Amino acid sequence: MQESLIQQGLDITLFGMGIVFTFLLVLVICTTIMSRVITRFFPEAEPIIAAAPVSSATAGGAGDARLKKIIKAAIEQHRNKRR
Amino acid sequence: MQESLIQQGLDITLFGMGIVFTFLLVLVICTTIMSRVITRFFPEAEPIIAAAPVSSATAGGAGDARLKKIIKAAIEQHRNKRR
Amino acid sequence: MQESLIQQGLDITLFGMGIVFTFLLVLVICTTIMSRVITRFFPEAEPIIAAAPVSSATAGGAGDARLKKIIKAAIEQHRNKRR
Amino acid sequence: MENITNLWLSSGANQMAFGQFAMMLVCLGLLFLAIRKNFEPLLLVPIGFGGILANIPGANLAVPAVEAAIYAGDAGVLSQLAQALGLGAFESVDGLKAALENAPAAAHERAAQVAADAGYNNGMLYNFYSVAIASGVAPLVIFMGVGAMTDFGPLLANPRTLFLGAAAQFGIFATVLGAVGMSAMGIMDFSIADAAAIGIIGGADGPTAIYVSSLLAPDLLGAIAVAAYSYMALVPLIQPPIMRALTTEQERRIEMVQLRPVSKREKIVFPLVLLILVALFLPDAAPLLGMFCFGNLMRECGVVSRLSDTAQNALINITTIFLGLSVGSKLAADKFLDPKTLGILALGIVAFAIGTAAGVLMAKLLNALSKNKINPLIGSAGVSAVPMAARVSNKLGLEANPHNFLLMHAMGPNVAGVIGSAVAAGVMITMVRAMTG
Amino acid sequence: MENITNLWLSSGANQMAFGQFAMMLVCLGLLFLAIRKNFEPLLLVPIGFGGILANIPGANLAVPAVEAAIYAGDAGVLSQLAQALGLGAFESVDGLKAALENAPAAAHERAAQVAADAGYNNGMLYNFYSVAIASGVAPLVIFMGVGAMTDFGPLLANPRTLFLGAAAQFGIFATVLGAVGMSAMGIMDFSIADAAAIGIIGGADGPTAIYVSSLLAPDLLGAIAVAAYSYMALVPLIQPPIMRALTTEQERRIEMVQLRPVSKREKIVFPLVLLILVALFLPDAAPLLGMFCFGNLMRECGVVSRLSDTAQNALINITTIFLGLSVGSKLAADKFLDPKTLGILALGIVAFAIGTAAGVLMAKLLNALSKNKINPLIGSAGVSAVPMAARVSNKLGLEANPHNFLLMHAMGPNVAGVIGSAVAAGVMITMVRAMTG
Amino acid sequence: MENITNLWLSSGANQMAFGQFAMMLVCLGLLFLAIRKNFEPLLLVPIGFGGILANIPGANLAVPAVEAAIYAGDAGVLSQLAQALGLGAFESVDGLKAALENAPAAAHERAAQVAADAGYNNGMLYNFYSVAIASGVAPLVIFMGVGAMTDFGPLLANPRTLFLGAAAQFGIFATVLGAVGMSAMGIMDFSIADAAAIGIIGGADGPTAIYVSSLLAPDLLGAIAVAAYSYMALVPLIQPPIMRALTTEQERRIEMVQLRPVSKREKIVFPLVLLILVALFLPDAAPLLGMFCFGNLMRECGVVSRLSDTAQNALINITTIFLGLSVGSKLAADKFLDPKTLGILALGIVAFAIGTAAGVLMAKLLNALSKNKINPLIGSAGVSAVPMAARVSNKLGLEANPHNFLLMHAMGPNVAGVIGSAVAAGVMITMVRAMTG
Ligand code: NA
Ligand code: NA
Ligand code: NA
Repeated sequence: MQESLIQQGLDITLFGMGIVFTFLLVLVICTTIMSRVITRFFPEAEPIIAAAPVSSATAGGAGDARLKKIIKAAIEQHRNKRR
Repeated sequence: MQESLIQQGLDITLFGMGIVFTFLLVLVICTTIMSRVITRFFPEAEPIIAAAPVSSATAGGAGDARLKKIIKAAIEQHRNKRR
Repeated sequence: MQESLIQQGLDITLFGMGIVFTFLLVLVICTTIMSRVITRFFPEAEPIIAAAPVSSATAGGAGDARLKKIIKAAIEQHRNKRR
Repeated sequence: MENITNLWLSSGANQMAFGQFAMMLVCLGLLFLAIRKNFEPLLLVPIGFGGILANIPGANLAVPAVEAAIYAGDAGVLSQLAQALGLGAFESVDGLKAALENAPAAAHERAAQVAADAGYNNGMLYNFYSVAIASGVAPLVIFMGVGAMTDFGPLLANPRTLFLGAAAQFGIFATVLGAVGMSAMGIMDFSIADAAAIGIIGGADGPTAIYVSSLLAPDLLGAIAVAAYSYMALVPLIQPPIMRALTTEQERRIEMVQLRPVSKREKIVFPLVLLILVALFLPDAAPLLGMFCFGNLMRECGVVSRLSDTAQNALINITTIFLGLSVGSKLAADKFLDPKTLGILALGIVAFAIGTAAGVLMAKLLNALSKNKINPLIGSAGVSAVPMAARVSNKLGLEANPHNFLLMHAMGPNVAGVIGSAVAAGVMITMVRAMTG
Repeated sequence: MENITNLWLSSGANQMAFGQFAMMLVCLGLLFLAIRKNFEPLLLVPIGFGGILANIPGANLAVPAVEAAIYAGDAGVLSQLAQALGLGAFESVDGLKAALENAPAAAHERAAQVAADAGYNNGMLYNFYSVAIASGVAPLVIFMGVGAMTDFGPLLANPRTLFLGAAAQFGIFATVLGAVGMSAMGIMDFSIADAAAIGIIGGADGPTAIYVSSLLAPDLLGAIAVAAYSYMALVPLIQPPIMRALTTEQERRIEMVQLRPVSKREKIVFPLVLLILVALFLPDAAPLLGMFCFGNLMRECGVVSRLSDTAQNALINITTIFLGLSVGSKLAADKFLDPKTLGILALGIVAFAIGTAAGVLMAKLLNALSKNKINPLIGSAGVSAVPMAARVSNKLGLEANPHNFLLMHAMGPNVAGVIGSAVAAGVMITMVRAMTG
Repeated sequence: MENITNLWLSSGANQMAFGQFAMMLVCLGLLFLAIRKNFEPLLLVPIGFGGILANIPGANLAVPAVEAAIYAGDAGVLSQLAQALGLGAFESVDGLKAALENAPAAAHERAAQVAADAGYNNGMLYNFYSVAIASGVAPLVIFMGVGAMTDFGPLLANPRTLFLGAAAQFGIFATVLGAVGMSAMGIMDFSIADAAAIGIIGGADGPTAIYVSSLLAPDLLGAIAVAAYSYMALVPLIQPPIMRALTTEQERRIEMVQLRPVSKREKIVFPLVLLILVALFLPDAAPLLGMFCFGNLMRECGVVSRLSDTAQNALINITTIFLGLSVGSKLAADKFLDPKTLGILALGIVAFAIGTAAGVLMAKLLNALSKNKINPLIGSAGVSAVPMAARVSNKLGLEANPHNFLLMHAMGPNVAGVIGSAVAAGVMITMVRAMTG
């Protein structure tokens, strides 16, 4: 029984690693083919850059920044007129 | 049996359409009465116009607009004082 | 039986109120000890004031206020320079 | 022709019994109070609507498949059901329903299989009730959400206010006495389990009331929940006269010292302290107070804010919708239109009044024993009814003294009342089970 | 060595039957339509994906434990199952499956116990289907969410448009006739329950179609749901030729008077009026229309906006995910690849066409009877398919007259169509049960 | 008097066994690590809290009604239970519990009916466990949410990194060998199913570990989940020494070329390609990888963003709360305080270490075979533990070369590791079932 338990463990290890590698190898191949086919035959109009989505927090900051810019511009414009 | 299946289909169709129409007719009548009763006896203080709810996006735009107005007013006021 | 029902009601009332009071008394004692231990032995770096969380509505108002302050400051500054 | 007859026989107008019609009016009244008068609308809108659905004649939305089969009245099915439930033969619908109520689990299942084979399904609201309330999960999840919304800061700043929350629970037990008294006098026919479930209305805490009555007196759940939520909405009317009667103008003017700041660590450790005390002394209160403490720990620990947010929003809202509809399923006429309901409504308001009075008097007692005076108006907040009762204390305080802001001080007894009634619930569940065994 | 053999035997490639392969292609096609062509993606993405999962050979994701045990084919288990299902001995897999289908509830449970003891579990999608659809809850919850998203304002401003919603339901009943006709001619083999479930495709309303077919014809549910959602997406292609053929240029140019403002109170009371009429006359439509009215009341009453928000967002989204996957479980090859599916697809498009025509013709009839002219283009919106059909009406109106904005006018018949098909669903459920009961 | 005795007998303090007290301390320790040290708090806060609840003496929150009835020890009920479970008469509590564990499904149900008739209910946490974990749904829904949060862009830009994710799974299988070795040496008593479930800790992926152990070794689930999440939190401590030991300064300085942009279409098609390969070759991995791919397709397809948002927020948060509490229910003293737990904890850390080493060595092997050099530090990210392991790679890279930003490069093997361990899970489930079935 103990013998057999170790045998079972070895079986799982060998076949398991084998299948994990084989499966991921097949996945690498299929993914590569898929990418090439899409890039060559179904390209998108404009290439999309994997940009990080702008979080709302950043957007809030942007709002502040825009606000400051508007005020700055208003004051600048005003000064220019005064000159 | 086939005869009876068609008979069943006809039954469903006739009674079904009949009940759909009758039910919606009753609904039209009740709705109309309900609207009249509410409009006459329980009018709301100010008439509510079925406006589309202002989405937060619009609200953001409104904020911007208000901001611009405030700045404009500030600059206007300032100019007036300068004169 | 009716006798016994009233007896049961009295039992629940007496033991119930007793346990509620006892339990909350123990809780008062444990809480007080806990607070003292934490305040003395594990104080936080900066004392935290139990401020009500600023709701987003308030935050919006704060934003407006800040905006007005910025504009005011800009105008003030501008006036000062003019003098 | 037969089809029209069938449809007419199955249509509601034909089957509408007077009781169901009356209950529809009651439920419309609840909706009116909820929508127009703002009576705890988050619960009373779903409850009222569920109540209307439960009373639609012929729709059988609030009954299990077996009862639907009984009402349908097919002779073959009825005799199979009678056999499944261990009766010799079918004699009467009422006999069958009584047998169903008393049947052991195995017979119940046989009957359910007969109904399933005959093509009957459980009603929609019955399913909601089974999943949300009979399993106990919905009140517990709501309690978790309430925990995640509760700030124990004011309580920790002034732990003495826990005694106010304890005293106000006297409303619960006085009501238990009232209920058994009514039974003893022969006015009503409440068992000890019924009395305990009715008493919990005095806890002024919806989920606790629903949890206790689902365990001890499911048949009364509808009336108990309606009474609990309605009286919670009526707190601004019920409490002030009692508070004024029991306090002097002088007492109402007492200004309280500002609360000390409470550190984040105290707030994190408190739910754990409470949980451990519950584990040591009150295992039967563990589901309620455990979930409450869990919600509060999620709130305060600061590292699981996305879980805390969900517990306070999506999860509690979803649960509230189904809890409300499920409670509504217990407003079916045959359960609700019972003299017991009147007794429950009468006892419930007494419970609120006594709880309020006990809280105020306890505050006066604490003042007599200590130099550090508290305004007795905050005693009434011990009934819970968060945050309504605390607002009432604040309002009366401002009337007596325009500089007297009692809101934060009243939040201490207010949340203490939640703990207090959960403790009382645990005690009563234990004791009633031991008594009825 | 044995292990490799085991794995290979259990691997999909070895077991992939042609039907499953074909269904995977069909499901990939559905995903393509949903993602690329924007065909009702909220439903067709989960349905298509669920369909692929359901057709993975050897994974048994869409079958109960008992069927998994049957497919596994262990001799001992098979003979136990045969005994549990009341067969003398195991003879064939098909015989066992037939016995399972017709077994009473008690035998079903015995068989499930045998499978559990032998270590088999229900498939993931089968569990989703049981909880979401077989119980009826998912379509009802979605209907509640749809109610919470529906504005009855345009309908209340012009209640006559309810007739357009009624007329368009003729598509449903014409399809029922078509289905029984096909059976009578021997082309298909639809029962009256099948015919009713197929007819409901003409209601152009996904949750209603799923609810009805889960009750009347669960085996056809996959095809019916796919047909309903696909044709709803195709409304902009199906409707315009019919609408142009049945109207003159003159009629299409009719400008309609602006809708009167509708007060908040009318909007609050309307779902209650509708509910009470349902309670009085159509108890079998109560689950669907009850939940719809409940959602709408939550929306309009203004005091439970947090519940209404959740019903329109988190809750409906969660339910849609599981509903979609569950419908996908009915796209398993052995159920879907059946001549009936072709019949359903053919009848479904006829249903849409007839419903559209009936709506337009009813609008012309109303014009003939009244001075207050309506543009017949809004009649087609009566099939529901909210809001796509209303947009089609608007688009054709603008083509004929660039100042002719029909969108709000078409929203009236559009939501009336939702009510109309729920009413039709209730009628058909009642009548079919009486016929087959 | 009797009442006080009852309450005291039922109170926790009286019944608190040493094991339960010890487990409460362990759970408080978990909470401390989660809250103070930020150890995977989203899971460890609910797990730790659930563990405390599960160990409340007398509350029976984590046991089914039958066990509660056994602990209550009423003589009549015990003898009925013994009969229901096929024992001649009641002899001992342990005998009854053993009979319960081995009873077939039908006897289980009879016992449950006896308990129900005697008034016992399932514990709250037991119900959560049944619904969330025993059914398999919670880990799958979380995996769907993880899929909806995963960006396969870096993996698609450099598919070779899949090999790193494959190599790191060696940690899983080495641990299986370690576990059977321990059993062979007589140190522990792990079955092959136990060994497989323990091995999956090396996958460094919480939902996968919970899913596999719920199927193969439910009794060990508590220890396995705690080990998996704790070691995931310890990744920044466990991995760096191994990574430094196996790489030269030179290797750690390797800068990698910027990743090519990946088109939206590739990202949409990838989950479908993965799904189809799973369908063809690994049906037993279909539930896990299917839900993962479904989540990812919802994310990338761009037409169901409301479903994707819900899957990433409300739905995954709700599921996490109940999954955590359910896992906590397996921290009951009688299950957790077992020498096996120590073995699991020891084997788990070895699994992480070996997986890390295997990933790094595979990266060096790839470098030996190809001109296009990769920095071997990203190999360690193949264990998954997303995104912690990728951050560790980045940090060590920056230490060696301040211009060396490895984060995006390490995300490739990191998500590959998720796929790899799901594949390993599928293989092990298939093989263990074949061996024990
Ligand atoms: Na209370
Ligand atoms: Na319709
Ligand atoms: Na992994």
